[in-house]
Amino acid sequence: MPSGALLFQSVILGLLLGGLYALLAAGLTLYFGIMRVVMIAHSAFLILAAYLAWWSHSRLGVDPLLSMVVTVPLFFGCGVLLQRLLLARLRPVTLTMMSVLLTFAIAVVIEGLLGYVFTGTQRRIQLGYGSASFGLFGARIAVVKLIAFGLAAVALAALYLLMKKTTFGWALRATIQHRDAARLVGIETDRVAGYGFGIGLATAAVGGTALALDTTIYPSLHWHWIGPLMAIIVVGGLGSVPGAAMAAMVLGLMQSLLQIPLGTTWAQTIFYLALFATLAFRPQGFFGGRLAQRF
Amino acid sequence: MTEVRSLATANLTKAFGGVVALDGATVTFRHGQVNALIGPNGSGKTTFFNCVTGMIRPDSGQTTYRGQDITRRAPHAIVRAGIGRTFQLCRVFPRMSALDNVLAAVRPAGLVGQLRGARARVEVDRAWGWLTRLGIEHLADVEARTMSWGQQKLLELAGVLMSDPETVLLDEPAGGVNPALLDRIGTLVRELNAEGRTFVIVEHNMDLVMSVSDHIVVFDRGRPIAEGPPSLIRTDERVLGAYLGV
Amino acid sequence: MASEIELVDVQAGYGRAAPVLRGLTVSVPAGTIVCLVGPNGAGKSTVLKVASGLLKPRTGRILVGGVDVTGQGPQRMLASGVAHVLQGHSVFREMTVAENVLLGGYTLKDKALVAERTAFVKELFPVVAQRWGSLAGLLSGGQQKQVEFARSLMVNPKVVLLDEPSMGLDPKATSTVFEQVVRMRDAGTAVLLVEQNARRALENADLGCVLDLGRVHISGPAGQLLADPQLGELYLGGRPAEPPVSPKR
Amino acid sequence: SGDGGGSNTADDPIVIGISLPLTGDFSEPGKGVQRGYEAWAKITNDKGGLLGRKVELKILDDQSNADRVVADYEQLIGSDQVDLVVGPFSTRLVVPAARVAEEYGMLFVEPAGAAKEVFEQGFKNLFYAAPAVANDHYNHLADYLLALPPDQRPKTAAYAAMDDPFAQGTAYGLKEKLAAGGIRTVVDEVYPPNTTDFGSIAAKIAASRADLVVGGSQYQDGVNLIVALQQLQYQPKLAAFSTAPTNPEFAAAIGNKTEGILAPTGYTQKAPYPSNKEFVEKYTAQFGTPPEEDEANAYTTGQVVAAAVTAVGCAEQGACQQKLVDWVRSNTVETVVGPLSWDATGKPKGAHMIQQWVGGEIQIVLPADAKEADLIYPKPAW
Amino acid sequence: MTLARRPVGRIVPAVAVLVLAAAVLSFPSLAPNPYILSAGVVVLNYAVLSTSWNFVGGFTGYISLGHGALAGLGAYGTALLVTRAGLPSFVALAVAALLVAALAVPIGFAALRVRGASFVIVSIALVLILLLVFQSWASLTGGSRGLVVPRPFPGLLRPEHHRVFYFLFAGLLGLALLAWWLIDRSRFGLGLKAIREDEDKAEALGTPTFAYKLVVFVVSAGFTALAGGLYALWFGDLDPVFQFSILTGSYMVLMALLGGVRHLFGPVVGALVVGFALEYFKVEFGNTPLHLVATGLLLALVVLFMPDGVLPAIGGLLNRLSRPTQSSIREVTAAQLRDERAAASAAEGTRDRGDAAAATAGGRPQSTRERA
Ligand SMILES: Nc1ncnc2c1ncn2[C@@H]1O[C@H](COP(=O)(O)OP(=O)(O)OP(=O)(O)O)[C@@H](O)[C@H]1O
Ligand SMILES: Nc1ncnc2c1ncn2[C@@H]1O[C@H](COP(=O)(O)OP(=O)(O)OP(=O)(O)O)[C@@H](O)[C@H]1O
Ligand SMILES: CC(C)C[C@H](N)C(=O)O
Ligand SMILES: [Mg+2]
Ligand SMILES: [Mg+2]
Repeated sequence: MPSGALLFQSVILGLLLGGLYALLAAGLTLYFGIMRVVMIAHSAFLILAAYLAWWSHSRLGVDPLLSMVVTVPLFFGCGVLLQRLLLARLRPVTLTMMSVLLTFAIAVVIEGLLGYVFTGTQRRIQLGYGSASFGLFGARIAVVKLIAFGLAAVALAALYLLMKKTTFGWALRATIQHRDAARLVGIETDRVAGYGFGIGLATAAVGGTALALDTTIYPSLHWHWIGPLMAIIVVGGLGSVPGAAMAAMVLGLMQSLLQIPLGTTWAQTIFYLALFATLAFRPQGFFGGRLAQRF
Repeated sequence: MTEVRSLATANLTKAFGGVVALDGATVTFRHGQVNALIGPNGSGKTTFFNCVTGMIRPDSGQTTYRGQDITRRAPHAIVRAGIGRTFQLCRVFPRMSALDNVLAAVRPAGLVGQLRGARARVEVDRAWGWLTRLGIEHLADVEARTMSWGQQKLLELAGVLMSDPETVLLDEPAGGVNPALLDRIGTLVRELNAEGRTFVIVEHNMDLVMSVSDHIVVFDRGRPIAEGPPSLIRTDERVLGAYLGV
Repeated sequence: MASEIELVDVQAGYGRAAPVLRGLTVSVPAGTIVCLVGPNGAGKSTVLKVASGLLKPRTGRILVGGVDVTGQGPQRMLASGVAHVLQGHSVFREMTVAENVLLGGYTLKDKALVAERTAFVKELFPVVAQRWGSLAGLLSGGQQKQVEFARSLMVNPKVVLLDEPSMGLDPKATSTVFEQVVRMRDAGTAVLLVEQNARRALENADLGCVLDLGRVHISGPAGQLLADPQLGELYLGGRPAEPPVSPKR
Repeated sequence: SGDGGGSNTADDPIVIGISLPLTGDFSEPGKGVQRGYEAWAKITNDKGGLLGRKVELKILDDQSNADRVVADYEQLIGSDQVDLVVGPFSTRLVVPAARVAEEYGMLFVEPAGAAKEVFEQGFKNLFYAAPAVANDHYNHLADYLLALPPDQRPKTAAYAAMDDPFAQGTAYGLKEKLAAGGIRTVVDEVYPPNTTDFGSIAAKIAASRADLVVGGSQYQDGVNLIVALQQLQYQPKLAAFSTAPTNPEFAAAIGNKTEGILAPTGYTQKAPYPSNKEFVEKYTAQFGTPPEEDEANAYTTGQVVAAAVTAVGCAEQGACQQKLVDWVRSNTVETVVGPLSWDATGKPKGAHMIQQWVGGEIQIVLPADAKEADLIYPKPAW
Repeated sequence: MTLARRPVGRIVPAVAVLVLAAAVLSFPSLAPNPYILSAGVVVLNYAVLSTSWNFVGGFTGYISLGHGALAGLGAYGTALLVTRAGLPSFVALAVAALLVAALAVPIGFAALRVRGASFVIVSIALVLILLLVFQSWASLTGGSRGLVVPRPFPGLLRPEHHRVFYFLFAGLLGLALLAWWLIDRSRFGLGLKAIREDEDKAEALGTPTFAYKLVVFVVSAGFTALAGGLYALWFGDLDPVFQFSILTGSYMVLMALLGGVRHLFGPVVGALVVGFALEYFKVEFGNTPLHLVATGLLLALVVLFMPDGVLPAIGGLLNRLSRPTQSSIREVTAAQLRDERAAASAAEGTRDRGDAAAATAGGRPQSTRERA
């Protein structure tokens, strides 16, 4: 029987981990629920951002958090270009299908280039405060994990407000749902779709930086993230940012707690069990689910 | 005239959240007749079709077809029982040719039937016949997605007729169809009816409804408010108030 | 009378296929309703798409208020005062009725005007007010059409292109739509109307134009076209249904 | 060799085919192995080659992929007609690669198939060119701990091992011996190779307050686990991790909090064996840094093959290979890791040394006859 | 118009089949060394896998990135039946394929409930979850230590071994192609394609869509498992990381898509191209991860510029060269059409009506003159 202290520590670790999952899933939710694009390359961009953070820290001596000043706009730009130059060329009828393959290709290209430039070596940012922590009722909270959590929270809130409260959010959703009609009400659909994608990638930049603070990175790491993230957005309800956040927190927590009795490997299956349970009982997702149609 | 009950519902109810789309609808359509189902926008006509064909589950109530309860059957099973339908927002198979669209409506039976060639001579000829009768045979090799709205509408109709249903539910067959062609569709309905097919037509085009139907059911707020032959409906107070709006 | 919008000798088509419009000229003066009729697949919707910039013509010119705007996209066209209501269903299905209607005023900067227009369309189409907060994709077919028309009423364009606005509408709503079309005309808007409800449309229109094979077949005052028996049989319908082939059992 | 096998003249180089994980999961050690092989080829050629012929390496990348490694050796042997082959890195790749070599009847000396599974396949041509297999890496440490007076002896131990035959082999080799000696196992975790978040595993270990923590690690997982343990301020009496602490970048990677960490090693640059001095010198001259264990293992592999070729006097496909195999099986070879000989399964018969981080430097502490410093137990706080 | 194209439409595939079969069967004797032969085995394995994938992907349009898992199950199933149950190799292969097909029923039941993007996610999840299970359940599967599959023909030298398996794979490919072809031309196949186009509409036309999807999924799983199992017998070493990898499934998709999912030989062509390309990139960019970049670029190019695959792209090109652009517009005005129709019915008397009525009643019209 695990001790109370271990349980409490695991809860804390789970919540911190969940926060990171939430941020990473949020971008996916954006492309996926709102733009109908299955963005396999999201986690590859995540790793790319993490590499840039690592690189600026170890080669330029810049604090990884500062690297976001460059990576966030850079990724936004990449996203716009990606959408305008590549995804926009796909036929709307087969968008979902083909976007899987196209973004898969992008993921592989990124992985290959990362491997080429940075080699396959596992990397880890060596921060002065890397192993620093403080106590909370007997549990320890690592400073880096808390920073990552904070980044996630801020980015998520910003994303939510942007989608729900601004005309841009409306224009984006309108663009995806009926492109011609959106053009006819005066929306610059090309630009809007590009920006939408850019914002998604910008969340990857933030997420990647947060990720780099406390884990090892290597070029093929993105495969490791795809599964849990995909599961999270389905459980949360495709297209729902708050849903994804909730699902991420809950699953992160469960993973952390299940690790005590089951060990690392089996604990990961919780994501897939939750995925199948969702599909079986509530295909529209457990937390979001405003969508009218199944995809 | 025969008085055989064809399609009948009892107390069919369906609510979407707060919106009650069907409110205890009890309707009977007679076999061998052309029936019309009319009513204002949002009165539940399409929902009625959806419930009857199994596309959505009613909250309560019953559907019977020729005495059999079909309420909880899967849509394809209901088609097999003899009820075919078209959609209001017309639906065709976009990347299939018009001919294949029509051929896809053939319902094979048994394992051997399933594995038989899809382009058997008999069926191709039949499909061709339907395309011709609806005036779109020149589009036989054209992918459906490149057709105009009205052409798709006609193609959908051809598909349903190909599946050879005993009872045909048409949801706004006239929407977007050229009036000259509409006359031909009216004629077609009467011809098919003469062969013994039952029709239930949802339509806002009163000329078509009045000229083609034997029996009209008027819906308002999810339940019938009047029914009878065209002559009666044309003058019914409630219908005038709720629907025709004069 | 100067034309508000003019398509001159337009050729247009989709992809690599043969042209759909083959040298077509249409013009709509301000304060006039021009009604386009023709068989299915004649190219009526294509004319409107070319006029609103959704489809670029292969050759020919488009003039709005006398200015050549050939090749401009829909956003620019809207800015020049051309609005287009699509055929079929083009509501934003996963957005609320409110969001749909308000997006109709996407280009408006004036908050007060938006509010005023919103109130107007809510009154015109009760369903818009009743279902303000529900997802548009969940409305019935006719209700969606109404929302769509309401959306197009949020702006006050110089040219309106309407592609079968009455399709799927019940008689009441159809009347409302035709009333609005006439009101627009009376307010000086140029209306290019495509209708399969051809007789009713021609009754309300000033000019009529029969399209066949991607060309203008006949054009003239609406009343004159209505009176032509040959046109009636070929394009406008209205013959009584043929008697049933065999007697009914 | 341009003209395909068979008609070798004395001037033709001896081509040695190798597939290595230059990309993918094992790319880092894979490159170390590559450097080791290259150093061996250069040093050999500088001395006039083998049998008077130059040595030429043909290296393919297997992307750390088992399918690829098989295709590579297939290509090297079947299509490129190399004269000799030597092994790739890591047990996972060694096993399928060895099967190809076996079925083509080639001698297969390998630098990195340390797990016991390698020797359970019934291979007759395989030889592991290092002192000991994974399960025996900690033998000296186990002896030391069990020899401590009962009151000083650790009571509890926590194990965490990567799900990898080699990594688990090291940790479980020690676990078996300690458990038999009465040291209770309080945590026994296995994590998949791609694990990057060690928070929960560390939490479990920290909560158990085990006296002794043993990590069956390759490299980065060891670093991550140590940092996670440090974040939780867990202070064991003894901490041992396989391979990671011997890596030159290890100290920086964990923020220099290395005090007292133990690791087994099969190689040390200071080893007194005659060929080692030459190796360290020339290697350092060639690459700028002294060689590590992976490089040394590859070099050792080269030495074993060279000894066999020189003794038998041939190096080509065909009957020659069996003679080479027979020679290796029945002889002892002097290498940079000491004299090596093998049992019937190709298992080496030596043992590993134990190193410990003392005062910011890693030093050999066991066995007593090779030690550079004394083992510090309990270890200072990290 | 439909009729006129038929003879050509029949001769071309027939010739293609013959040429392909001849090329495939003569390859082993032409292969200069065992390595090339083994590469041939790999390509054939790819071809079987992607053809198997194409039962689901091509007909129903459900994109599964998880078919690698089914191949992995086939491989492990075969291996475990040989090592644990002591079955003869090829009996084990057949039993394993049947077991996987049976297992595909519940899997399909869960996965085929959702469409489009959700299905893609489920299929990815399938691979990942099986990877976890096969890694963790070491007592049965050997875990990450891997599993060694005993050779079915222990006495055989390696080149002979390759040759035997080459023909086994070729046979399996032939079987898969035959099955695909049968379904493609059948009514069942047309129903599946209808599902691909619009599932609800297909259901409304009376197609039991769920049963159709499930059946074809099971068939696909069976062939995939056969390919996986045969690979296990050929290759000999199983490691969960490689058996349950998203990349395997993705390559299947890439190959099928590259060749053209609507074509019988699309996946085979795709497998050839990908097989060569992978080999070429490996040689060209040998020791850098640039081969990944090249693979990615290849995939991206296909998706962007040949979304229907190589075969349709070539076909389209030939068509454009040989035929003028055709129009879907009726080339006669409404008035001409009326006159034509009137003339036709006058000439044929009452037969026109008779025809139509017969057609409606499901009877056989006497003439097909309309199609001249
Ligand atoms: N899936 C759904 N979710 C929520 N509400 C729905 C749904 N489907 C229909 N409704 C509502 O049910 C009511 C009836 O809709 P229905 O489509 O049956 O009307 P209809 O009679 O076919 O109208 P129309 O003539 O406009 O086609 C409408 O108010 C509609 O908004
Ligand atoms: N997206 C498209 N791609 C290719 N061809 C098209 C496309 N849309 C329409 N067409 C073709 O162009 C021709 C004219 O179509 P259009 O939609 O303009 O007809 P329409 O007159 O509006 O007909 P309807 O009354 O049926 O709406 C048709 O023959 C149609 O097949
Ligand atoms: C000692 C090491 C070179 C062994 C290697 N890490 C293996 O996997 O077997
Ligand atoms: Mg309706
Ligand atoms: Mg149109």
